Amino acid sequence: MSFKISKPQKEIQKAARDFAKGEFDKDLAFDMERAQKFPEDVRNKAAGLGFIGIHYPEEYYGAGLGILENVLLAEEFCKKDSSMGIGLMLSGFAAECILRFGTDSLKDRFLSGIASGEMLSGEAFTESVSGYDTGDIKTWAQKKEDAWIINGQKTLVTNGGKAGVYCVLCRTDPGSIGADGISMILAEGNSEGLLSVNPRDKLGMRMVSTSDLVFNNVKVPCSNLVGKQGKGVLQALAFYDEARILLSAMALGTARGAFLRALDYVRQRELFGKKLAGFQVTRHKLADMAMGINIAEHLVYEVAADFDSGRSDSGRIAMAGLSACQAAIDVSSEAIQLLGGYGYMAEYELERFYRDAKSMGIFLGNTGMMKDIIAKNIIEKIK
Amino acid sequence: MSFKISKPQKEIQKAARDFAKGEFDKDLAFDMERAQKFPEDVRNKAAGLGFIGIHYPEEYYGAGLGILENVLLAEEFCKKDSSMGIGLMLSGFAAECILRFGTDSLKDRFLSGIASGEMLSGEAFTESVSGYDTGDIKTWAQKKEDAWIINGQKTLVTNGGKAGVYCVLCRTDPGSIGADGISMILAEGNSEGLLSVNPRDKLGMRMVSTSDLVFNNVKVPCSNLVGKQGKGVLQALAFYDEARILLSAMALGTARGAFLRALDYVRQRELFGKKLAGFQVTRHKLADMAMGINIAEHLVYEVAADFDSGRSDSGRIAMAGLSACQAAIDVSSEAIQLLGGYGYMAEYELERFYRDAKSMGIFLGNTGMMKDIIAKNIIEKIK
Amino acid sequence: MNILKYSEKHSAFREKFRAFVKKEILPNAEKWEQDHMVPKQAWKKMGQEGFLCPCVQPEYGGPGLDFLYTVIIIEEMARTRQTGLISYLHSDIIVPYIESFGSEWQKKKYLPGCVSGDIITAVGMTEPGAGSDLASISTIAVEEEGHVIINGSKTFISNGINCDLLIIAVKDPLIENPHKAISLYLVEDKTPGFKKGGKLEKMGMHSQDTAELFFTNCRIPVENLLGEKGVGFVMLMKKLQQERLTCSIMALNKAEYVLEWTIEYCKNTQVSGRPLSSSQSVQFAFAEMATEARMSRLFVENLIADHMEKKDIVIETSMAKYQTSDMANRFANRCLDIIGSYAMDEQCPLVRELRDLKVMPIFAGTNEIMKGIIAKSMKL
Amino acid sequence: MNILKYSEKHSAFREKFRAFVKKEILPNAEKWEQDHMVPKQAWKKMGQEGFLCPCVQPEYGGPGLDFLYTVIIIEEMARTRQTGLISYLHSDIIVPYIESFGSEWQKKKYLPGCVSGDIITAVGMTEPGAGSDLASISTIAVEEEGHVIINGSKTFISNGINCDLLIIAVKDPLIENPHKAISLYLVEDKTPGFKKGGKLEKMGMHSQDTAELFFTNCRIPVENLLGEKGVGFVMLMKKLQQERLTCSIMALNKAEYVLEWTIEYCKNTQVSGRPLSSSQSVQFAFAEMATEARMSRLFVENLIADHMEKKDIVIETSMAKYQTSDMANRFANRCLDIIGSYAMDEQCPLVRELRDLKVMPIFAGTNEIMKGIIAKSMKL
Repeated sequence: MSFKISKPQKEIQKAARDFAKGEFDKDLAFDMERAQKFPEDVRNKAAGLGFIGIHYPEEYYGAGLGILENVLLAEEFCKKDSSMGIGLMLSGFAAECILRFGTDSLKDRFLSGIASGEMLSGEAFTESVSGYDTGDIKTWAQKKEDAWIINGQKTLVTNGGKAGVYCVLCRTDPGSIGADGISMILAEGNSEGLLSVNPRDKLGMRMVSTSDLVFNNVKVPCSNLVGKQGKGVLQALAFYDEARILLSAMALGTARGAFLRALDYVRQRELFGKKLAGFQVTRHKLADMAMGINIAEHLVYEVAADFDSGRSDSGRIAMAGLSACQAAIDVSSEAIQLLGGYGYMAEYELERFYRDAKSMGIFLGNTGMMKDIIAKNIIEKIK
Repeated sequence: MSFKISKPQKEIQKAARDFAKGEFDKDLAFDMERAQKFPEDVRNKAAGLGFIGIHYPEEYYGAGLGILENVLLAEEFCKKDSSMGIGLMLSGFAAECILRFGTDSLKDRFLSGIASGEMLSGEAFTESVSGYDTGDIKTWAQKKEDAWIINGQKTLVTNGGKAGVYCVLCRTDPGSIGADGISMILAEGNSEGLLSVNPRDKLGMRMVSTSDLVFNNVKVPCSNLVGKQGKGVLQALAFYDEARILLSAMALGTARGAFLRALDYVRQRELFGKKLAGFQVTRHKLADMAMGINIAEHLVYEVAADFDSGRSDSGRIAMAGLSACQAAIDVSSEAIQLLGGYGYMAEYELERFYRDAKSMGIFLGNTGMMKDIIAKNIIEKIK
Repeated sequence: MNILKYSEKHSAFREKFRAFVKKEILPNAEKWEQDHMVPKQAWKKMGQEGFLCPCVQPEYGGPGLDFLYTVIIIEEMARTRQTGLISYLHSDIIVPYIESFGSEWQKKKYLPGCVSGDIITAVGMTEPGAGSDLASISTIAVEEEGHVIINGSKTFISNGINCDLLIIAVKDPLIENPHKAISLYLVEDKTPGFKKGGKLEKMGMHSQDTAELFFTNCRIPVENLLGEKGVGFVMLMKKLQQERLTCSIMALNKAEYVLEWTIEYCKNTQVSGRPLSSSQSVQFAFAEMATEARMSRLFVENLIADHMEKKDIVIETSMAKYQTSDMANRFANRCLDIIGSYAMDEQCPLVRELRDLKVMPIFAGTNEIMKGIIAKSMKL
Repeated sequence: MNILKYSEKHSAFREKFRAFVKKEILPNAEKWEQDHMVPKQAWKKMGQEGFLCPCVQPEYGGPGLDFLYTVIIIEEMARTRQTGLISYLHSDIIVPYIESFGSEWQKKKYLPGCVSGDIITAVGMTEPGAGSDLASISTIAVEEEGHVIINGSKTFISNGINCDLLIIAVKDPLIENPHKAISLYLVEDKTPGFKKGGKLEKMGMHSQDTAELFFTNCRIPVENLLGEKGVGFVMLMKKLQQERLTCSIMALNKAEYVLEWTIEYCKNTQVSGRPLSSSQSVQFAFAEMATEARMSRLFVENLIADHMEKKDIVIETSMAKYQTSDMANRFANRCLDIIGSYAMDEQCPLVRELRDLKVMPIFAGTNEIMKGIIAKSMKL
């Protein structure tokens, strides 16, 4: 078996590699990452070449391909530069909610803009510091004639303050508690009464903005409802699964990028008159790193291909996410150690890969949450 | 992608499962394992059903199938009973040397006998306590007319004292040192001058015998040379790769068997008025166990399928071996802990799975050796 | 800095015990392992030479020594390749119940025998349905005309076959609150209605006679009540500190033994003309294990000192019990991996250690129970 | 058992230093982090209040206190959310070279300024081509007419910008044996030919001014030779014990701080109406980390006591350096994972700790060097 990507997939991979090589400038990345900005011309070029929304249908400027192709892009981009790759791949964060559950009209209005690089999207889901508590939602949307009036406050919104459209979880059934009675409604970034506050200074993933959003009588058309009324949490959970696949691929690419940099270094650097790569302990570290990457690769590609075949298993996705994020953290951490003092210096990029890796591990949902998901699946499924 | 086995493969898997269910009696396994014996009638039945040498050509009583099919058998058998599975799957240990490098006449003489359950085979390679030092060989074979005269001593021979044929590494070039000048020659178990000594009392894998062999002017026909003269070590290394795939599958099955037993227990057992499976820490342990198994499955199936496609990569095989053996050790160890006092009792089988798992980890070649192999492959291959 | 202040007398005692081990234990260890039993005679010899119950006071026939003598015996016992002559269970875990909570009559009757080795003790807590959760035991005791009638069964009882005297935890079926329903009683061997089951087949600790015990209308005199009625839980709680500490001392010394043996083996075993210990990864493994063992020893010794000063270190001993037993198992696994093929062979001393050590994170309160206790103390 | 015997004077000193931290350091920490620099004034305040070089003898302007005062300062400094005012590097790693090996003239000239904060010190060992392998440095010093001419460069120098006085390791190009070719010299700031490079951009320790230093025909008087010529290696070796110990104290306290902060956060942060700390897996994580931190503290405190008794514990401090710095990094990673999304935010104190701690397994000899040293001592 051995996962063999097809020829067209290989071409996509190569195109991504070439693009990253040509456009991801190390100094630019360094400056932008510190400034917590993404170079918009890189995004525009990427969009022009079709690298954003490759999994959207062609009528919305996508390429009609699968998550697996998107995974290959994410991996290549993050391998070259974790921060740039993350920034680019999260351009259309949460737009999959529209893709999977939205009406054609919503798809046409928003997916096209995202794929063409004109707008970003983000999720306005959580109201809790934990980042993942979708049940405990107080933001609510009241139906008045042809519009929803949204009031409330969201926290930790990806692309917060930058996105053209947010996918908002709102309580639409006033009497409901918990996950029931919550719906997903789109709000455009420039809506009146919508304010981005408290932009975060982050550990990693710094080319993507994160902020809170305040909704003060934000009025959006009724047609902005995504999917079914009252099913917002279920849709959000399905989206998390899909998002975790992409995140795993970004982490996998980050791990690979860190590994190659470390490998390059230990082959050249000498210690006590011997190449670092000649020490058994160094070699065993390389073996561990390579094995972590190999494992993550298998798990990530599998869940991506499964998703494309209409099979999606939250437990396996959580395993892929855990293994890829752990590989990214471990490999970049060990790479820093192998480079010694240089590893700690920003110039050698690895400290940035490590910060990005650790941030992705948190963004994915922490280890405890992932293990809860895995265990739930096991105990429910295995007879 | 997701590794999907074919329908015929599924049938083989099911046949193996049914066979194990019907023949692997728990009490029998307990008694035989203590006595360090394998129930020969089980072997005969297995052979009769074609479960031994499934990867041999049909003309030698095989099924003409691949390693992957053999891997499926190993997994199913060891899942039901690690000790029985190991005993059965190692019936033809090292016969792959004949299969891959031997003449048709040798294949006919020996593979048929192994596949029909009439004889066992074993490797007489190492002379060192480390178990894997194939270069440091002193046993030598001198050509006299139409025969090889073998003198020397081998240690840690699998199926030692029981096998009908041994694959012996001998120095055939008297002036050579190290790995050069060593050839692979078959010696039948009942050869004059061949003595099995020092049978081992082992930690695990106890249904397979292990002993030393003494060669005192053992005379075998010249045609017993396997493969090329002087290429014995290379052939042995290729065999180790193939053997490690099978061993990984046995470990994977052992991990699965331990996992299912633990899952079963924690679903039923109560502690402080609550099912053990309801405690978060238990659930996270199950998640870790399942993830280890999932990882091993991916890596093991891949190297098996790769082998069948004519691609064999020692580094990836070492990774599969490490991950599978580690999964077997960790899962069976944690399973014992979950069962508490019962886990330590022989009756609950898990202590046996754990001993078998740990023994397989050592038999595979220790972690340091596996990492050396992985690192060598990385440093030589990745540009 | 040396935490424990061993005197010359202590050192002399250690030398004497080492000589005893060499003469009386090591030559018999293999046989005991094969027999799945230690003969009672071996216990008696331990007692005759003064190696049982070092802390029992002279008025009850004991030598009245300090806890360091106990430490010395456990440390040396950890290196005897057998676990059946499990003297620390008898001397430092079970007998202290009698000395602390027993009536004068009970102490006079039983302690001298415990010291001399004529009485081997066991403790019956665990039941088929109740391991870590003592509150759920179902062996019951009912008073009837000056006697107590016990019905039920116990399992995983160390010294289960050899025991001459058993401390048993039972429940009063009339009391609802399980924490107030448990009492401890002393049951002598051969009491009618007290039946010993067969030896249980275990992964390791083969020389240890672990058994099930059955009670069918077993009548014992009311005088055999240990301490007060209904305070079984409290008595058990009071003794947990020493139980966990002695287990920690054993596990620590086992871990050290495993590491030391492996280092020696790797120094002296050549492969391709180089000792196994010349490999850098093996050296780092030893450096890491040596560091952990060093820290663990310091921790345990500090607890010994605190325990001797009668400080409340029940949380710290819970930490030590989990850490040492976990470490010992990790060391055994890692060392077996390091040494290569010899690690499959029962001749290799580490193999027996691997089998024996596997139960240490389970017994005397599982390590999960320990972590729960530590967490509870943090008021999370 | 308390290993370290703090007197009331020590406690009063700690209180005084805590007040200083609260008034002079904490309010400025954010600014220093942003500036990638601590103003010299802050060092002077430390000196004026008697918090620099507590162990320097009174005849050289110091307070002549015992090593526990150093411990107190490091412990409190570990909780200041800044690493730029890296006083233990100055007070306990660099200045001791001058006090131990300096000539009377050097000591009189420099030590009072080191104590008062008028002289900030740095040490120049590492070079672009030589990190852990000091023997391969290529900065050379040649004597010429009563002067010494230094050429070469150093990198990763802490206090590289702020330093008023540098101890530099140089090689005599005429001596072949690298172990006999290395000497130490004192170089004052503003010496012609001594140029400071720009601040290096690092992952963390942002308030720390790490820099490259360049020497182009830098002339210093021969009197600036520290100790004897060619014995640089020996002098360095003699000071490694205290260097590793102080690093261990810092790493241990950082680890404890990370754990304590996380426990408090999880107790006080509710998700779905339950505190984060009510999750069993979180509780077990805390129990495990608390156990390791407890053991590590005991180990380090024991080493402090031994160090104060001038025992040779260079191997043990190597163990502690690797264990504490490794532990601190593991804790930071695990705790960030536990707390959830807030862990991505630079406002979360753990984030800075994660970034700052990452260098601890690298500096002062990588942890791999430490393990090599430990292994060597085991004669494998």
